[in-house]
Amino acid sequence: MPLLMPLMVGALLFALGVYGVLARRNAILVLMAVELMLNAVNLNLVAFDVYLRDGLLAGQVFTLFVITIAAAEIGLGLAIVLLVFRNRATVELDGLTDLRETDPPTALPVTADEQAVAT
Amino acid sequence: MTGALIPLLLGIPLAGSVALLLAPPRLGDRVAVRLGVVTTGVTALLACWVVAVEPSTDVAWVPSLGLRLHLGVDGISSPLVLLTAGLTLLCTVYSLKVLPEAGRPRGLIGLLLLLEVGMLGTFVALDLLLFFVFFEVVLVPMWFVIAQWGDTSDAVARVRAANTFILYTLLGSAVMLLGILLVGFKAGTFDIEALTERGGGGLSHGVQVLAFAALALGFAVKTPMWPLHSWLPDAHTAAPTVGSVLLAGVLLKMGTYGLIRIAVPLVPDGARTLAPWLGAFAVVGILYGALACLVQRDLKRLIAFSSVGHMGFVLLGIATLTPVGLNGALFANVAHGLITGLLFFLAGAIKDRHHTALLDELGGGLYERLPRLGGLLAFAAIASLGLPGLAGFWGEMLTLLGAFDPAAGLDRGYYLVLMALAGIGVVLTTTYLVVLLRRVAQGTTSERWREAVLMRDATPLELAVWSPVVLLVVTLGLWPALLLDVTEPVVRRMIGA
Amino acid sequence: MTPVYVAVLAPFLAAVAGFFTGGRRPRTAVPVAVSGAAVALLAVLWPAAQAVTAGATGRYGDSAHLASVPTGTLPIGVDLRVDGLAALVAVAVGVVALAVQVYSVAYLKGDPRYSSYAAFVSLFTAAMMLVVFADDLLVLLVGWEVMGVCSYFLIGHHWEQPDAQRSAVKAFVVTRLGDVGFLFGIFTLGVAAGSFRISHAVGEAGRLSEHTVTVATLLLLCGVVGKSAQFPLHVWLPDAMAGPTPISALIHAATMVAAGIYLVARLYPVFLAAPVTLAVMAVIACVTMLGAALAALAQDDIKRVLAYSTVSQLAYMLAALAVGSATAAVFHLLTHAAFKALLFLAAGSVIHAVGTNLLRDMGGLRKAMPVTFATMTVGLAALTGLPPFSGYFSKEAVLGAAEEAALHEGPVASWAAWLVLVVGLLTIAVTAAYVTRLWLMTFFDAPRSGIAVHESSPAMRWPLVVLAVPAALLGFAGLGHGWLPHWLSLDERVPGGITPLDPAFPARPLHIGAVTSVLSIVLALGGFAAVLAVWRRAPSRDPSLRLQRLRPALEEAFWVDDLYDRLFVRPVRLAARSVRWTDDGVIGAAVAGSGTEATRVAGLLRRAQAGNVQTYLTGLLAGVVLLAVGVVTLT
Amino acid sequence: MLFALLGVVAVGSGVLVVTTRHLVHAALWLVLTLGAVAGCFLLLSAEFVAWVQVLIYVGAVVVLLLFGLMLTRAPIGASDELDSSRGQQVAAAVTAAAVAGVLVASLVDSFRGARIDLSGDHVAGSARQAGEAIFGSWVLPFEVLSLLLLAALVGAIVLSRRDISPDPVPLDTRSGD
Repeated sequence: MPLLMPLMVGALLFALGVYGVLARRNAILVLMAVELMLNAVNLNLVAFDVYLRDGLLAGQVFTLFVITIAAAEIGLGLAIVLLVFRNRATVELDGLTDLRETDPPTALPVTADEQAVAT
Repeated sequence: MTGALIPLLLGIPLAGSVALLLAPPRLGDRVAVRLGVVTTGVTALLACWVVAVEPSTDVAWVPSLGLRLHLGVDGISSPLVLLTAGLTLLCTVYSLKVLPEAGRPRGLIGLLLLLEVGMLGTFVALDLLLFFVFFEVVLVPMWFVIAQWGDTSDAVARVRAANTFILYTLLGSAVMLLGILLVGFKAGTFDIEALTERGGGGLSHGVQVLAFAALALGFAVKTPMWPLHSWLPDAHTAAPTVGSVLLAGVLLKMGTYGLIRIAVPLVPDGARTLAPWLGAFAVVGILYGALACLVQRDLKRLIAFSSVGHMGFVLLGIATLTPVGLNGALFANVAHGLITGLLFFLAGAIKDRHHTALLDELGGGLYERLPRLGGLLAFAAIASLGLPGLAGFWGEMLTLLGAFDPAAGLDRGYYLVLMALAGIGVVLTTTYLVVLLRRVAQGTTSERWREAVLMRDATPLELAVWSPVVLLVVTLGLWPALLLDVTEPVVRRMIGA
Repeated sequence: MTPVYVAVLAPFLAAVAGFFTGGRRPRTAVPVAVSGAAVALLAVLWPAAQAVTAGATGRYGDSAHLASVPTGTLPIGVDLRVDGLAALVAVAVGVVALAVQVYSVAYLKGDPRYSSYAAFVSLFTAAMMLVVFADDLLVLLVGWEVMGVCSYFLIGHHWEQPDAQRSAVKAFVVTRLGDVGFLFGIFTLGVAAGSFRISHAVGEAGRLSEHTVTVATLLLLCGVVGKSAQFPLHVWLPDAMAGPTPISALIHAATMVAAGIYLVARLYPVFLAAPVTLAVMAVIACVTMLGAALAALAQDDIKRVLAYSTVSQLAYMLAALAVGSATAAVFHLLTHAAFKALLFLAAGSVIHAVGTNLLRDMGGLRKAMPVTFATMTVGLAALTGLPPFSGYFSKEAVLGAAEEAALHEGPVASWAAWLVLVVGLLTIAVTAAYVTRLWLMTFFDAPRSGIAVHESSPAMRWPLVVLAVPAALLGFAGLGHGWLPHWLSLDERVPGGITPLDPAFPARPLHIGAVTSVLSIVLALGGFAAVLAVWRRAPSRDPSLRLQRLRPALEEAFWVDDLYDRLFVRPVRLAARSVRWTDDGVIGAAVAGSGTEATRVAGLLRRAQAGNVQTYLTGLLAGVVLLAVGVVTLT
Repeated sequence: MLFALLGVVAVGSGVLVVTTRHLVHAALWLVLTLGAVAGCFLLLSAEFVAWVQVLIYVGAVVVLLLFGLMLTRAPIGASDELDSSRGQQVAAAVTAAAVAGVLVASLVDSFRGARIDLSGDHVAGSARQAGEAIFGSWVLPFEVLSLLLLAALVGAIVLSRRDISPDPVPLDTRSGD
C-alpha cells in the first residue's frame, strides 16, 4: 500500500478540521472539528509507525495517548462551553468579543497622562 | 590621586541631586536651593581643578561587554566642562531669588544637578557607550524641567513641547547608537582614544560612510541642524528660564561636540564623503534661521531660531574638516553658549516682569522703562550678531575662513559658495537682531506698561549672575587666544594635520 | 610705540569707565570723556611730530608685534604699526574727537543719556585709533566694526524717534553688508599672501597673481564702499543724520567714513597691482561724486545737504586713489576732515539756535550769529574749493593726479582717468551751486522763523574757531616740496612700475596743473553765479525750485532707496514670510504629521483587534502557512 | 483498495461534519468519520488502536458531544446560525485550502513512491504488543497521562457544577451586559 494514501486522508481531514474550526460559529461544532484534526494526526502517527516498523511502537502508543488526551480535552471543553452558556446564554463564538478594542482612534490625542502632568 | 577627580566631578552633583530629590518635603525650599548652590559651586571649583590637571580615569566597568569607565579631559572638552559647570552654577544662584513660577524649586534644582551630571559626563566620556549613556541621561531631567516647570500659561503646549523634545532627540539617539555599535563592533573597541589614534583604519569606506551618516544624524538632531530643528523653538518657548539657558547653553553643544569628538576623527573617510552635505544643511540652517527670526512674534522663540542659525556656523566649521574650521566650531560653541545663555536669562527676566514674551505685547521702550535690562539686551544682541571684539565673532570668522580653504579632497568652489551664502546669513543675522532691538528696546513705552510702575530693573542678584557672562564674552572677544591656545593643539593632533 | 598704546587704550578706558560709572555719577562723565580724547590726541602728536621731522631724511615707521593667536591656519597677529600716514590720520581723528567731546558737553547739556553717549564716542575714538594703527587685517577689522556699532548706537541716540531707529538699523545693516565682503577680501588676501599682516601683504603684492589680487581688492572694496558711503552702498549716510549733530561731524564726516579711504591708502600697493579694481573704483567714484552733489542740490535739511556733500567729497578721495595718487587722497581726507567737521559743528550751532534742521525755516542768521557765519563761510569756501582755502589745494591735487594719469601713463586705464577728470570738474560746478544755496538760504535774507536767535555758548563756539584754522590753512601743507607727501611717504606708482620707495627720496610731490586750476575756479564761480542769479530774483524762495521737474529726482536721490526697497527689502521680507510658512506648514507639519500618522496606523492595528477568536486564529494559521511556504521556497 | 474506500468515506463524512446545517447530524457524521478512521487503523494493522478509537471516540466522545448539544439547547433541525459570517467562511475556506495544499504538496514531494509493507507476519498492533509497549517502554508517560486525566476530571467537575462555580453571580443579573 502506498504510504501516501493514509497521509492524504490525514492531510484532507486536517484541512477539514481547520475549516471547521475557523468557519463554525457554534462552540460544540468547533470542538468536533478539533476532533477531526486530532484524528488526522492519529492517522499519520499510525501510518508512519507501520511504515517505519518502529520497535517501540511509538506511533501507536502516541495515538493512544492522543485519544486519551482528546477525551480529557473534550470533557473540559464541554464544561467550559456549558459555563459560557450558563453565563451568556449563547455558545456562539463571534459573540464573545469582550477583548476587542473599543476606543475609536483619534489624531494625536492629548492622552490622559499628558493631562495629568499638565495639571 | 588625580584619577578620582573626574568621578568626583560627576559624583558630587549626582549626590546632591539624589539628596534633593529624595529629601523629605519638610526640607525647606530655601535650604534646598542653597544646597544646590553649594553643590554646583563645589562642582565648578572641581571643574577648574580638573581642567588645570587634565587627569584621566580608566577602569573596567562591564568586563563581559568590554566596557570601560574611561574618562578624561583635553583641550576640546575642557572649555565645555567649564562652561557647563559655570552655567549650572549661575542657574542655581539665579534660582536663589527668582523662583520658578510653577513652584517646587527643590525638585527643579535636583533635576538641574542631574542634568549637570549628564552634561559633564558627556564631555568627559572617552568610551563610546559611556558617552551614549551620558548623552541620554540628560534627556529625562530636561523633559521634567520643561513639562513640570515650564510656561505656566499653557500647560498642554508645554507638555507637548516636552514630549516632542524627548521623542525627537531619542529618535536621533537611536540612530546614533546604531552608528556607535557599527564603529565599535567593526573596529573591535569602543575606546574613543584608541579609535581616534587609528583614525578610521580597518574600517572600509562603506562602513565609514554609513557610520558617519548615523552618528551625524544623531548629533544633528541635538545640535539642531536644519531641517531637524523643529523641536527646539517649542522646547525653548515652553521651558523655564534656567531650562532654556542650559538647553541653549550646553545641551545643543553636546551635538556638535559629538561631531567633533566622535564622528569626524573616528570615521574620517566617511566624514570626507558626507561633509559637503553637512555644509549645505548648515548653510541652509544659517539662512533659514535668520529669515525665520525676522518674522517671529515671540522673544524666546526668536532666540531659539537664532540658535539654529548660529549652530549652522558651527556645523559649517565642522564640515570644512580643517583645523581652523574645527577651532572655529569649538569657539563658536562656547561663544554661543555664553551669549545665548545670556539672551535667555534676559528674555526670562523680561518675561517674568511682563508675563508675556510676545513682541507685539511687549512693545518698545525697554531702554526707557528698564534701562539696565535694555542695555544688557542690546549688548547680548550685538554680541550675538558677531561683532568683532566680542566672543561671537571669532567663531564665525574662523568658520568662514575654514570654508574659504577647506580640507584637501573637498571641492573648493562649492565651499566658496557656502561661504558666500553664510556671509549673507551674517547680514541677515545682523538685520534681525537690530530689528529686534528696534521693536523691543527702542521707542516709547506703551500705555499698558506705563501703568505698571512697580516694574523693577535688573536686581543686584541678576546682575551678579549675568556679569560673569558679560565679562567672559568681552574677554574672549578681545583675547580669543584664551580659548584657541587650548583647543588648537588638540584639534591639530586629532585630525592629524 | 608707547604713544600708540596710549592712544588706543586711553579712550577705551574712558569708555569703560563711562559705561560703568556714568549712570550713577553723571558729573564724572564729562571729565572722563574729555580727558580720554585729550590724552589720545596728545599721545598721537608725538609720532606725528616724528613723522614730520623724519620727512626730510627718510621714512618714519615703527611697529610692534604683541602676540599671535593660533587659529589652526594663518595666525592672527596682534600687530601695531605707526608711520607717517597713520600718525597724521590719527592726529586728525584726535583733533576731531576732542572737538566733538568738548562741543557735546554743551550740545547735550541736560540730556539724561549723555554719559552713555560720551562713552560711545570714546569707544568709537579707541576703535578708530585701532583701525589707524593696526598692522593686522583682522585686528583692523575689530576696530572697523566696533566703529560701526558705535555709529549704530550714536545714530540711534534719540531712540524714541522712529526715523532715528530706522536710520540706525539701516546704517548698521548696510555697512555690515559691505563688511562681509571685506572679510572675504581679507581671507583672499591673507591666504594668498600667507599672512594677515598688512605690511607683509603689501610687500607680497607684486608677487601675487593678478587674478587673486583683483578678487581680493574688489572684495575689500565692498567694505570700503560700505564704510565710506560710496555708490551703491551710500544710502545709509544721509539718513544717519538723524543722530545728534556732533556725531554727524565726528563719524559721518571726518573719521569713520574716511576709514575706507585710509584702508585703501594703507594697502595701496596691493590695489595698484589690480588695474581692474582701480577702474571699478574710478567708475564708482564718478557716479557717487556727481550723483551725490546733484542730490545735495535739492535737499531741504541742512544736515542732509552736508551728508550728500560728504558722500561726494569721499568720492573725490576714492577717485584720487583710482588714478594713482594715495597722497592726494589722504591730503583731501585731512582737509575734508577739517572743513567738514567745522561745517557740521557750525550747522549744529545753527540748528541749536533755530531749533530746526530745515533750510526753508532759517535765513538771516548772519547778524545774529557772526562767529558761526564767519567760520561756516570758511568751511563752505573750502568745500567748494576756492583758493586759498584748504579744499582748493587738495581737490586740485586730485584733479592733477587724474590729469597726469589721463595724459601720461598711470596705473589705471586712461579712459578711467579722463572720466575722473571730467566728472571731477563738473562736480565742482555743482558743488559750488549747492554750497551757495545753503549759504544764502541760511544766512541771508530775512529771518523766516519767529524765534529770537542768538549766538551759541562758548563751548560750542570755540571748537568752531579752532577748526576753522586748519580748514582755511591746511591746504598749504600739501604745497611745499618736502611737506605732506614726505610726511606720509606713501608707496605709489611712478611711470615705469611700482616703487618700494627709495628711502632716500621717499615721495614725489603733488601735482597741481594750471589748466585744471583755472577750469575749476571758473566752474566754481559759474555755479556760484548761477545760483546767485536765481536767488536774487526771489530771495525768500528756495533756488532749487527752479529745477522744476528735475527736483523730485534729486530730492529723492534718484530713488535709490525705493529701488533697494523693491530689490532687497521686500524680497527678504517675502522670503522670511515663506520661511515661516515652510516651518509651520512643511517642517513642523512633517514632524507633527509623523506623530499623527503613527497614531493613525496604530489605529488601524487596533481595528484588527476585533475580539473574535476565529479571526485571530485565521490570521495565525494563514501566517503559519505563509511561513511554511516561505521556508520551503527559500531553502 | 479498501483503504481508499474508507478514506473517501472518512473525508466525505468529514466534509459533512463541517458543513451540515443540522447540529445533531454533524455529530452523527462525525461518528461515521471516526469509524472510517478506525477502519483505516485496522487496515494498517493497528488493531488495538482501532478498537480504542471505536470505544473512546465513537462511544464516549460523541456521546459527550451530544450531551453538550442537549445542554446548550441546540436547535433541532436545520439552522443558519451554525456558521460564522460569510467573510469568515471564505477566509476559513481559503486558509483550509492553503493548509491542505501545503500539506499535500509537501507530503507528495517527500514520500512519492514510498510503500508500507504489510506483507508477511508482521502485525505490530495487536493488543499484546501494544500492552507490552505501553507498560514496558512507555510506562512513565502513561502514569503521567493518568494524572492528567484525573486533573481534567476534577477540572470538568469544578467548572460544570453550579454550587461550587467560580462565578457566583446568577445568570439573570448578567444578561444585560
